[in-house]
Amino acid sequence: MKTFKKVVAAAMSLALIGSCFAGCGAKNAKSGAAGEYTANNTEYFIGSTGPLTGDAASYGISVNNGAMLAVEEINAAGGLNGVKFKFEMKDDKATAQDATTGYNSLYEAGMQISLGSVTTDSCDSFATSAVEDNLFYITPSASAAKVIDGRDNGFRVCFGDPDQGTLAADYIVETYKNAGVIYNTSDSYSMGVYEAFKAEMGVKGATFTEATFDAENNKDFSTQIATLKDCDVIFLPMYYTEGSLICKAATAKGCKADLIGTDGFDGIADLIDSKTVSNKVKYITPFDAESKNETVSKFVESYKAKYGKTPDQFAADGYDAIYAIYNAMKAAGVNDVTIAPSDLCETVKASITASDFSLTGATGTMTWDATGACHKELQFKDVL
Amino acid sequence: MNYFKNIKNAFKFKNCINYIIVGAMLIISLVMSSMGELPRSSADLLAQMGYSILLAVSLNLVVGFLGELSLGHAGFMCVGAYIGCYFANSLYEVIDSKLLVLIISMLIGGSVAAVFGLIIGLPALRLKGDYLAIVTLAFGEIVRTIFKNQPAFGAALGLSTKRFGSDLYIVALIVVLISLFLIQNIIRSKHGRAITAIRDNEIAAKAMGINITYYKLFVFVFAAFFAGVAGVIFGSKVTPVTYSFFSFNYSIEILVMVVLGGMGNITGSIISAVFITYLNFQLQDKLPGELAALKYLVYAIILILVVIYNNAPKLAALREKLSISNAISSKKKSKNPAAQHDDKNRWDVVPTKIPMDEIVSTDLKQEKAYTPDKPEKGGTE
Amino acid sequence: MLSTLFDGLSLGAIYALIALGYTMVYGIAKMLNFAHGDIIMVGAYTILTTLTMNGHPIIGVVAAVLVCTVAGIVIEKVAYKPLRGASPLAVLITAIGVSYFLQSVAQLIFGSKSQAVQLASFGTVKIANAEINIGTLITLVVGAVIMIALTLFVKYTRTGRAMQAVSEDRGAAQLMGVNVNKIIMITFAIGSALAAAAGVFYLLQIPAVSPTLGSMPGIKAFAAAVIGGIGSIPGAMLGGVVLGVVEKFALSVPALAPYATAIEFALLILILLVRPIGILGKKRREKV
Amino acid sequence: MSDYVLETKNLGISFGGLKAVQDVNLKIKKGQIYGLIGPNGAGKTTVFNLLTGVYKPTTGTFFLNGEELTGKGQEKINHKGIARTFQNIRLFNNMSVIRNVLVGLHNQPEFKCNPFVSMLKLPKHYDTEVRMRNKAKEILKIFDLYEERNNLACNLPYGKQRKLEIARALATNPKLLLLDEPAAGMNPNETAELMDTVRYIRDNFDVTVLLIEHDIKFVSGLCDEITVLNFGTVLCQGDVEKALNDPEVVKAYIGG
Repeated sequence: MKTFKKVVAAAMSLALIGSCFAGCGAKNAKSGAAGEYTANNTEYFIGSTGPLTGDAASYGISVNNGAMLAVEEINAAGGLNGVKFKFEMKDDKATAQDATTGYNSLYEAGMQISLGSVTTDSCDSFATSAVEDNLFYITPSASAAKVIDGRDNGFRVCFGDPDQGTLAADYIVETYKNAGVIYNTSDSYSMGVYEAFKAEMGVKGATFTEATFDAENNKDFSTQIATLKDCDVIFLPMYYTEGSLICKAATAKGCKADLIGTDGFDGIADLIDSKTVSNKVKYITPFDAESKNETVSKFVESYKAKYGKTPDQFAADGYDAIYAIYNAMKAAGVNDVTIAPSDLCETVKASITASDFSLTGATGTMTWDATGACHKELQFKDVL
Repeated sequence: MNYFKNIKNAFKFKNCINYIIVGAMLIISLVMSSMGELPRSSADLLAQMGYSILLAVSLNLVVGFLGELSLGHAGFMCVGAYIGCYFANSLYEVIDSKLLVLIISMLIGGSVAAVFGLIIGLPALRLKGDYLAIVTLAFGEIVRTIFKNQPAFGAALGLSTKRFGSDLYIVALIVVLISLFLIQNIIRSKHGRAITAIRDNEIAAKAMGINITYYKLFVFVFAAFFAGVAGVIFGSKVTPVTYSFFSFNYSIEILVMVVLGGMGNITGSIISAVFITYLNFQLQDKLPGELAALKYLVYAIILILVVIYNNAPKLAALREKLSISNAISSKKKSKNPAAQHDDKNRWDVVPTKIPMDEIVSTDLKQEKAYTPDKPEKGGTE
Repeated sequence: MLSTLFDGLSLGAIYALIALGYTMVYGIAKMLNFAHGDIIMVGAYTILTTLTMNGHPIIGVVAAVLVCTVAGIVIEKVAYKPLRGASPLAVLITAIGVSYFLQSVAQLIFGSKSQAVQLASFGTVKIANAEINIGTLITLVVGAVIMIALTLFVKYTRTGRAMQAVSEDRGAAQLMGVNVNKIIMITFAIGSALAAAAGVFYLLQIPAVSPTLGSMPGIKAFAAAVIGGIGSIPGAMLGGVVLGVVEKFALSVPALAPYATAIEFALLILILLVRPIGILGKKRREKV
Repeated sequence: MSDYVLETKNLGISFGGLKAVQDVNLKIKKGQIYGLIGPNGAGKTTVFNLLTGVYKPTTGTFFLNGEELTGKGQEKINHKGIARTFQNIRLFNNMSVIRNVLVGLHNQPEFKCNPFVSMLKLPKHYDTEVRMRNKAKEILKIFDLYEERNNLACNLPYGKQRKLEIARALATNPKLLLLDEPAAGMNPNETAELMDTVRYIRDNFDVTVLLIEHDIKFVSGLCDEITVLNFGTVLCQGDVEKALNDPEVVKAYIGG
């Protein structure tokens, strides 16, 4: 009877293993070896991974919405020489592990070009695979330096962490006397901006006070505010969830400092208002939903119509990334729907870095250089 | 000559079912790969299954066989992944062979994790049950916190590692086979008996002269080693290695594998590790948005129902009625030990006091009859 | 310094309130209710729901206490009662299951995103050079009152004494006519109500709620209960305050701040190794 | 070499001021079956716990074959040659009968086998396992448990569980065997059988037996000498008949 049980167990497990292969095998039974996956494409396939669930889900969802909107607009206008685009984002929960899995699934499904991933760790992982396959990626929002460093096929739409840190340091040194910074030691984005901020403050010969937190374990910011209570400005390189708590803690502690956030800060307006926070709050962003600019207002209008809410910067980044790809492909005159990822990569790379290529999108006018970094204007936007 | 007889014994079907399962996975995938029909995602999934099996089986050693709950298994994996891959990064500069680097780094990662196992095993000598569980949980968190603040390991950015490539699954599954060989041999030896004796009744085991200290440390170190190896495999597949992956949630996911497969049942652990990894893969896109929480809801329900079903004193009769083995072997009932419940002479449950203090006197006694792997019968038994 | 101390005390009061629930359930039902922290989250979401329905914060607090009490009783009945008499390992695993259950249900209903909850806002007072938030002071005072009330309840009421009896020796208590099931149910009810109270104070300090809100404070509060000596009400208070103050002081030193959580857990391990029964725990002898 | 297998000198322990056992002086000769009796709560099991290292004595010392074992750990004391059974049976319930005995054999020098040898399944591993099993079967046959060897221990009838516990203790090859109420819960037939078994193992295993028992018939039929404990102190010691008729002992038992 023991033996019988084991036979049952063996049969079960073999069935399970079998199903695993069946599941994956069926999809590309026709296609055979890698590289030929794109052969059946009838649309240009843009892939991406991002957090659609979990703590960071709002970023992934925004990028997805923005990108979908752009693809719909392009397709409605007839696509590229009559060929439409398809965009798909796989959920990666902002983890490296799931980004790889998502990449593989997309690649097997015929992805030709991509938006990389939404968050830094995932995008690093996505990019590692993309380099192996020489697949072009332009990430809307993964801002850490290492995401595109040393990777020819990597580009981005957002600002890099160092740019923001430097800019903030310059601005703070000019405007304020006594600066402070709070950053999140458990987050690569926060750390990246902080490092650049610190370096620039050093260059300027300015001093500042600092405090840290660990968003995983710590949501009470009274101690950090107490450390910085004499500052007249506190720089907050972080996402808005923690940012909103710090703003509230500052008010509760009677701290009068101005609070300056980074481009992860939009969305904070939902969480704070003048009743709960008496400090002045502003953040750095290339995107202003209230802008009178024609491109921006058109984007904001159609986004509102489609999703019923005001787009945030991530949505705008996603939107622009799709247009960057579209315009670059258009400029290069791509005209083969079954073009292999590697060939497409070389073509797009050449056209996007061309000196005459620029894109005026929802986040301003952008140009790219060979490192993959994006050049555009930043602005400070007031929340409160 | 006994040796050859016993070797023959070891090849009996029921003694090598676990090798058959893993071996079949390996062979099928190799055949498919040689025909060019193995998609990259499947190869990736297989490697993932490989380290999941390692984790589940090694945690089963601690939970199922030693009877102590460890909630920090992901912590050992974290140590292995960070340390092993850190060394691998430097080794790649010296050694050309990717395989050799992987093997060396697995040994390094495993060994360092084993050292941590020794450190966490020390409290295990004084603590039991819930207290030990909390200490292991604390350990997992401490390890993560330390790694995420070390610039040498990339701090919050994570440690960038070099991927082994799509052949990783072959190495992973072979490592699983080797590990299963080592683990099962220990379980089926006198040492395994001593370990299960500690689980069943620590006081009696002590009185029988079993060196509790030695065996508890042994199990923690042994299990930590394999978790560390699993970490290196993970790090050779995923880059960057970030602290956030090795959270408490992941420890729980491993625990779900063990509980679902049956505590003290290695075959069960293998099957449920494969099943849950596959489920995770399939559910990645099937549950959009907040629906992803459904997965954890299912895990939670599995944990609750399986444990209640297997342990509730009131369900003992039901368990016996529904037991697969009973239903199948009704003919052999006379040989079934469970049938002896009817024995008139059986002393009814002695009303025992509930232990006063869980620290010093809890027996982590299982209500349900265990089905540990039977040792091979030594020839003439 | 003083400001850090007050912050620590106020955080410690929250830990202590959660730890009280842990310690009562552990002392009486002999189980580690891992889902205790998630009861806080249930309470916090109840308050959020009341506030979004334009209810008065006080109604929210009352509703939170009621919902948590009921949740505690239901959890006990459904998940833990069938396992009475089973191994602690099985009960602990079930409790982890319940914890996950609550978190994922909350996520399905409310989403994983953190949401702002503004219960009330207070000004600050100046005490010897330090700006102290009035909310902090309220937390400290009310926390202390609840703890004293609980101590009196356990010492001087009939139910409280029955609890002590069940904690000492469940079998003997049953023989003496104590309805053990009822006492354990009451314990869960009280423990959960305390968790709701802790949830209210948590929201006063950290005005945001998410499905995983309770897990880390829950684990830390258990650590507090263990440090103080599990089963002991003054121990839970002491442990909570010690842990809160340690956390805040660690955070105020830049070099230690990133390791604050690790330091707390290391303290737990250290105390368990040096004195496994906790600071105020009573020693008990092994039965053979 | 001392004359006595076990010798205790003023052995005592107090729990927080309460003297649970004090001034126990036992002298047990090789090959004796020695009884330890007394009313409930007299401290008999506590003496066993002292002798097996569960408690550390607060006063006094004890020697096994002249070697002092006071304060040693449980495992160590077992290695030195004292094995015991428990008043409330403590078998490895989820292990088969034979495996219970195999655990008892675990530490015998002739069955030494390094974990790494077992891990790699070297010939020595098989050799050890086979020899251990043969030895275990021998022991099981003596206790008439051979037929049940593959049943789970918890499924044995009560009498057999008692026997199995003795078998398991014997497997550790003790010089002194401590039996804590071995006949409790047995019917007269089983008790008689158990008396034969105890004598058999004394004669064939070169072991001295110290036992706690309430059944006076069992004690007087089996023991060579006894010690009567009351309230943790020795009431009377020596020849069985004489001790049982001692007025103090009668008073302690009947109450007064």
